Amino acid sequence: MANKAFGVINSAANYIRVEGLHDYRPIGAFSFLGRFRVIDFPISNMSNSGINRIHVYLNSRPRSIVEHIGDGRHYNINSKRGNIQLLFTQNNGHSSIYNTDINAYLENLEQIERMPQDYVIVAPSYMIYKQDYQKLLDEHVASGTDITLLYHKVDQAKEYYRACNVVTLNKQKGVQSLERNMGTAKEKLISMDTYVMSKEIFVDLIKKAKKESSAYSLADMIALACETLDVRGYQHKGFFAAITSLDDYYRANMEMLEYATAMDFFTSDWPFYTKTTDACPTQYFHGASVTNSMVCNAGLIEGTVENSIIGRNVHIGKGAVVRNSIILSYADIGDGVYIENAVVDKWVEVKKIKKIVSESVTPTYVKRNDKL
Amino acid sequence: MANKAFGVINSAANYIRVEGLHDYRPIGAFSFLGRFRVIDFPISNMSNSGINRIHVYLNSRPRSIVEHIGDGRHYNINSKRGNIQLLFTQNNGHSSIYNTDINAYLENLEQIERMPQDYVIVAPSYMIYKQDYQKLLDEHVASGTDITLLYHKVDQAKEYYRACNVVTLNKQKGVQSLERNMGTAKEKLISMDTYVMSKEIFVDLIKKAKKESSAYSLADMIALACETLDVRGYQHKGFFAAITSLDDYYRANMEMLEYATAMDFFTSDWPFYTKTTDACPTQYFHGASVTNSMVCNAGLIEGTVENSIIGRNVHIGKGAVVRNSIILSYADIGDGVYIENAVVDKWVEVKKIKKIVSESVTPTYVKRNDKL
Amino acid sequence: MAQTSMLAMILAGGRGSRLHELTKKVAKPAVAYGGKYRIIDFPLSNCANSGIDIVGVLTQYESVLLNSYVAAGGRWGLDTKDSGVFVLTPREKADCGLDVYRGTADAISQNIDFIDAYDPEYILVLSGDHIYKMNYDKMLSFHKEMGADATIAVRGVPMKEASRFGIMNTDDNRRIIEFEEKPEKPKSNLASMGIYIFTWKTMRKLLIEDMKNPDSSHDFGKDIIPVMLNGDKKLYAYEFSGYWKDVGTIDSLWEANMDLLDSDNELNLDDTSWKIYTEDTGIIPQYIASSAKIDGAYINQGAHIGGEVSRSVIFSNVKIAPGAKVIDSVLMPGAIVEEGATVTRALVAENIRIGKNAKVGNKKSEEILLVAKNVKGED
Amino acid sequence: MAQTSMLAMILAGGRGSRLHELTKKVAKPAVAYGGKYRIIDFPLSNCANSGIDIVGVLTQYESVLLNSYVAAGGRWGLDTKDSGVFVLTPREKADCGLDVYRGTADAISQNIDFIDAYDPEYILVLSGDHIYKMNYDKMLSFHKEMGADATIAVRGVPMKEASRFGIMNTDDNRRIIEFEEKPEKPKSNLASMGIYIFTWKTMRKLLIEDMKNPDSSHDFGKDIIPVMLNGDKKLYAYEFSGYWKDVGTIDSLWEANMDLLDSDNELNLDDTSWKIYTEDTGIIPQYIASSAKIDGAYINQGAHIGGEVSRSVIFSNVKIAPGAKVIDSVLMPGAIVEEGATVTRALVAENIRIGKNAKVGNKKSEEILLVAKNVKGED
Repeated sequence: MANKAFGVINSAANYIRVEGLHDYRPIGAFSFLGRFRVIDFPISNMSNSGINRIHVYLNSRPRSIVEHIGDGRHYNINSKRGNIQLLFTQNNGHSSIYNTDINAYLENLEQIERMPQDYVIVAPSYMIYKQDYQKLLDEHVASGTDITLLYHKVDQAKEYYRACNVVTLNKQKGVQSLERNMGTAKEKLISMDTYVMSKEIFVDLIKKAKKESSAYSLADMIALACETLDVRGYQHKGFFAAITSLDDYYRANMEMLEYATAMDFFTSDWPFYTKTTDACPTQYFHGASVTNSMVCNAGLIEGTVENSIIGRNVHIGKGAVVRNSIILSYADIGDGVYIENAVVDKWVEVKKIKKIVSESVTPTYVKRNDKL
Repeated sequence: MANKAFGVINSAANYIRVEGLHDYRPIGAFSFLGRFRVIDFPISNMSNSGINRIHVYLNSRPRSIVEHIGDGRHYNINSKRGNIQLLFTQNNGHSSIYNTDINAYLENLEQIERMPQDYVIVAPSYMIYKQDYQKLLDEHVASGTDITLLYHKVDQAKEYYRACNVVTLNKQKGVQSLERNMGTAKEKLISMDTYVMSKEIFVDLIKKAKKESSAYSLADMIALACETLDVRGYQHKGFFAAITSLDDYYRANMEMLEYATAMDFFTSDWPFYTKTTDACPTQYFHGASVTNSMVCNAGLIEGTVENSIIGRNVHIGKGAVVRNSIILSYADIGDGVYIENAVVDKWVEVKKIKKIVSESVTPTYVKRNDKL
Repeated sequence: MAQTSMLAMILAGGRGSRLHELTKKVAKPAVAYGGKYRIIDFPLSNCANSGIDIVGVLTQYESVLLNSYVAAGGRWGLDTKDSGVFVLTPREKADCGLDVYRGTADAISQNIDFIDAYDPEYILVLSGDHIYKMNYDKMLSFHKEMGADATIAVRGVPMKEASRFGIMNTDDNRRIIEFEEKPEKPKSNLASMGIYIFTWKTMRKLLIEDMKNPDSSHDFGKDIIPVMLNGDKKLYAYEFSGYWKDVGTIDSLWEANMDLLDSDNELNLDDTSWKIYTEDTGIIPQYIASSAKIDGAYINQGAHIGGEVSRSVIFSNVKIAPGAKVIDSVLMPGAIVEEGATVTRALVAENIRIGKNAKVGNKKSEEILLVAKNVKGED
Repeated sequence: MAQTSMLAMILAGGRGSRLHELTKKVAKPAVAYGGKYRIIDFPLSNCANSGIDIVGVLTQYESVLLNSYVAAGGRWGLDTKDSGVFVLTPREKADCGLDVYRGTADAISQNIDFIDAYDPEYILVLSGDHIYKMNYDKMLSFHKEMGADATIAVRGVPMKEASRFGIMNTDDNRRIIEFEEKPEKPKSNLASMGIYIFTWKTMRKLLIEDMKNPDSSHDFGKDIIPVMLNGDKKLYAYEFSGYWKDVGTIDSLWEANMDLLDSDNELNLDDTSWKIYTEDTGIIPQYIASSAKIDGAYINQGAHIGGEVSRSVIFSNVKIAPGAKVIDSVLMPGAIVEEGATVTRALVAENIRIGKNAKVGNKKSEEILLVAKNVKGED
């Protein structure tokens, strides 16, 4: 391993907003499959790639992520040799135009400049995918390019990925443009907001951004840099989800109910680490019926569950039916309740309302702590 | 141990401001004796008292404290059975009038209400003292009082403790008033901003404060409560420092150069825990002269050090003289430099300016990262 | 500073030969239980939850897995500044050679140097192979209150079964006046649970004397307790009434698993105020396929259910293929049941594969079948 | 996922009898060094810094302190999800009794089951009692590049001293063609450092064969390496040139400590890119009193200096009273030198007290004095 990089994990841009869930935590802290948090994926990718110095940028409501990451031992990062450093910004009004990644980097420039590694891998905390960053870095160095950008080819760019950027490439995989997805076509190359570059270029872009505009993001700077630097695309294949809307969130979870997709993504040679909770196994009572679902531990299942994701410590009462839904931890779905096409947040208790159904494509969202 | 409490460690009030040092970190993160951070003392007091569920409230610039506390294993808190929970506030403009402890509690009321313990011990992150909170709690319960408040009798209330509150007590140790120290007399009873009460009263005061004034602190609410509740004082004895000004900070460090004071405070039956850094021992070269000082590890001492505190990884050059000063980690004091009565912050390099002396009682402060 | 001044020593040296092949490669305390746990998680979690910081685990038999399992004390939060789980095996010493632990008391005696290093006031001696939840801190309070030299935890057993146990006869103040091992005519129904608190100063002396005694078998029950009773030591019985199970046989291990299927089972593993901690991996949740049918089960994360499951306990990484049936059984981690196979009244060991269409176990058999070797399939 | 597929085994079983009383209650690798460290911190920190996640520490002799010291793998950051330090002592097995490790190779052979559990491609075998900083990852790259079966770390020694060492004779490509133990007429000056990387698949076979060989002493140097050379295995020498010291005697241990007083000492313990991790307590900084006089010293936190110190290494909790003198000496943790006492050219063991006005050691003595018992004072 001749080429060494440190990692930077970034928050979602200020214009990205996921209805409901986002009111209570940043996207990185969203539950995935009831067990993981979205930020587990970029951190695990880095850990598995041998990157053991990682900066995680936090803006609004950092508590859940701070607790979840702790000292990073569960991500298999040697706490003496490496570390996961949590970096905060003062400027933490989520939707403020000044709440950009660049401003976060500027506030912590001393930390960045002190890193001994020559390269940096920047990855977002709001996307889920699997990628060997060491391979990406080796490729980056071998090609002699200035910036390598990870992209994914999608065919649903009209309905999904609406808050993402799209790239256009020339024949040599050179990036010609990087701009917001306007949903103009189904097929697009979605930027995965993941970049490899030298620390020098990274620091340079940050400092230049300050002069250009106080509201510029790193993506904006890279878009500009396409004119002067050698910026190339690197295609990612396999499962990819950008959690930039409730629809995208729902779809990402539901896609994993396809067993082949799940088995392809979760393999023993590339573990995804998470903070565990010592929850006991789940109890299925006589009369329960569960099909095509993922169920987390410490559940008490008395009713029917179909095509759903059930989080930790969830109770599904007698005669209750949960269909095509995501039920997050500690929710209590009372006897006889019918839920379809919904995302039910943590600590929700549904007892009195007997039916929660969304008729549209977008699922209904039930607020954290609500008693219905 | 029949009575169980959870701990709350709070940030300094918005009107407390320590010149210089405070620009870079909250008081809880200030270095004490070059080795500890101020927040180590309240956390260790809690850990030693058997309190293993601790809420630490952070407002501005939380990075250093978050890194320092990590998952709390070094504070001897069982991470499965207990935990140190870091709680943030959105409202983090340091000197905003809304930046009160009460508003921090309100933002995290869900976490507070979910604690299973019946009692709470509230302690400040900006004071240094030793106290067995279990004893305080037992006394509190035995006396049947509503709120117990820790106080310390001082005889320098004119020069020091200026941002603290003072209490007046009746013969039964009942608190009659709690108000800002106006420096009107030498002898005062200083409130140590440390309270024991039931969780119920705590939550009640928080909720009432919201109605009273958006800018009220817990101390304000307790001052009000003196009229309706049974609020009693409990006298603390031994070393006590309130780090509420650069003078207080300097004095607290210097007092520890009195060997008897240090030995009385640091005893093996009441360890103060801190995050350690695996720094190697300190090297004293031929020609060095060190007297009446505390020196941290990984130092390179070639010059003269008198009545001073020398932090980790500090270099004192040949012929340099450091007198009555506090030199924080990674500072480099060049050959022949003379420093007297100064607080030199981290990563400072003094090479070109040959003399730094403060003539007044208040020490000179040299800014972090400065090259002089 | 430790919350209690009590150090715990877990006796985990048993060969557990009545568990047959299950303990061939694994010490008994490392045997899997309850969909997720290993037996030793129970005493270790009890220690952690009781505020005990230092735990010695005494082992000598085939202990690689047990050793590396308990050495990671972080599983029970016992890896703070001043806490730890230490595996203590027989050691070669300056003045004597390497020798196995000759008895429960000898195991402690050989580690007096370890205990002394922590200078505890009390030591708690536990067995590594019982399933129960117990607050040892409460037992210690009782011990202190009584001013006891030794406190022995006991539980009431049906009088007619009492002759199968070590029985403690006490006076009205719970002071033990007599100890009878499997008495023909029991005078009380208070059976020893093999859980002791000793005042260390007293016990240290007794152990040193016992080591010198050539007639001793160096066992707490057989040698030390009788010596204490014959002397004027104060021994007290501490009564425990919660769920408790010795899982020394295949049948009792299976039963203890089945107990978890009761909706109001006494062990109450989902009580968050007294969690049992264990190795918890970042595996995916349990995946229940469209073809699955579950009628009463206790299933851990990472299991994949394609077939039918009735009244069974399923560990992580178990795969039950579509068309397979699992009835009244316990499937340990990594067990695989292929298409068309049926498993009935069986305990399937770790990583065992039941081949296509194989039939294993019998609904009517009295004993539970232990499946510790792969079973070939039939086409 | 591990960064390397290499597992390390540290041989820490040595009685270290040449260190006399220092190793009476402590295994040699746990002996204190350098003001702050224990010897085994060096191989363990090297492992952590080289990205090795799993380390077995093989020990059989008086290991309570060593055992509980290394079991807390967090000291070296080796307590993450997939890393750990495991103490491996001789074990009783289903098919054989309890036996000591009979040689360096036997120690590994008896733990094949442990190694297999991690399925590594390579194993690194280290000695627990050398002071050095080495990147084993680079050695592994060399091993892979050469396609070696075994790589042995060597260092150049003065040719005239070569006959005191195990010497590797190599061809131009660094392939080892001959190994001579203490040759009368050495052909090269490349001495083995007792640090080996083996391709595990190959070594596993050789160890199993060696176990069956009744004539073998089960030692890597004496048995395994010769067998490999006689076969057609590829052995390579990897040259190391940094600071390296075997601290097997009182004199060499003292010398290794004194080396740290050089301003440009090669070991460079303050290099933050390759830290040596150790137990680091929250003790107060070193306290230098008004009466102190320090002329060349290496002092750890928690020491209290009231007297004079010249050219000495001072560990934590050492107290040197006003009026006491410490010259050319090493004071291990907790050593106390009372008023008026003088310590010269001595190595004072842990927690030893040198009484008032006592004179210990001699400026002119050739050998370093080991002080392992309290020295009475004189009034």
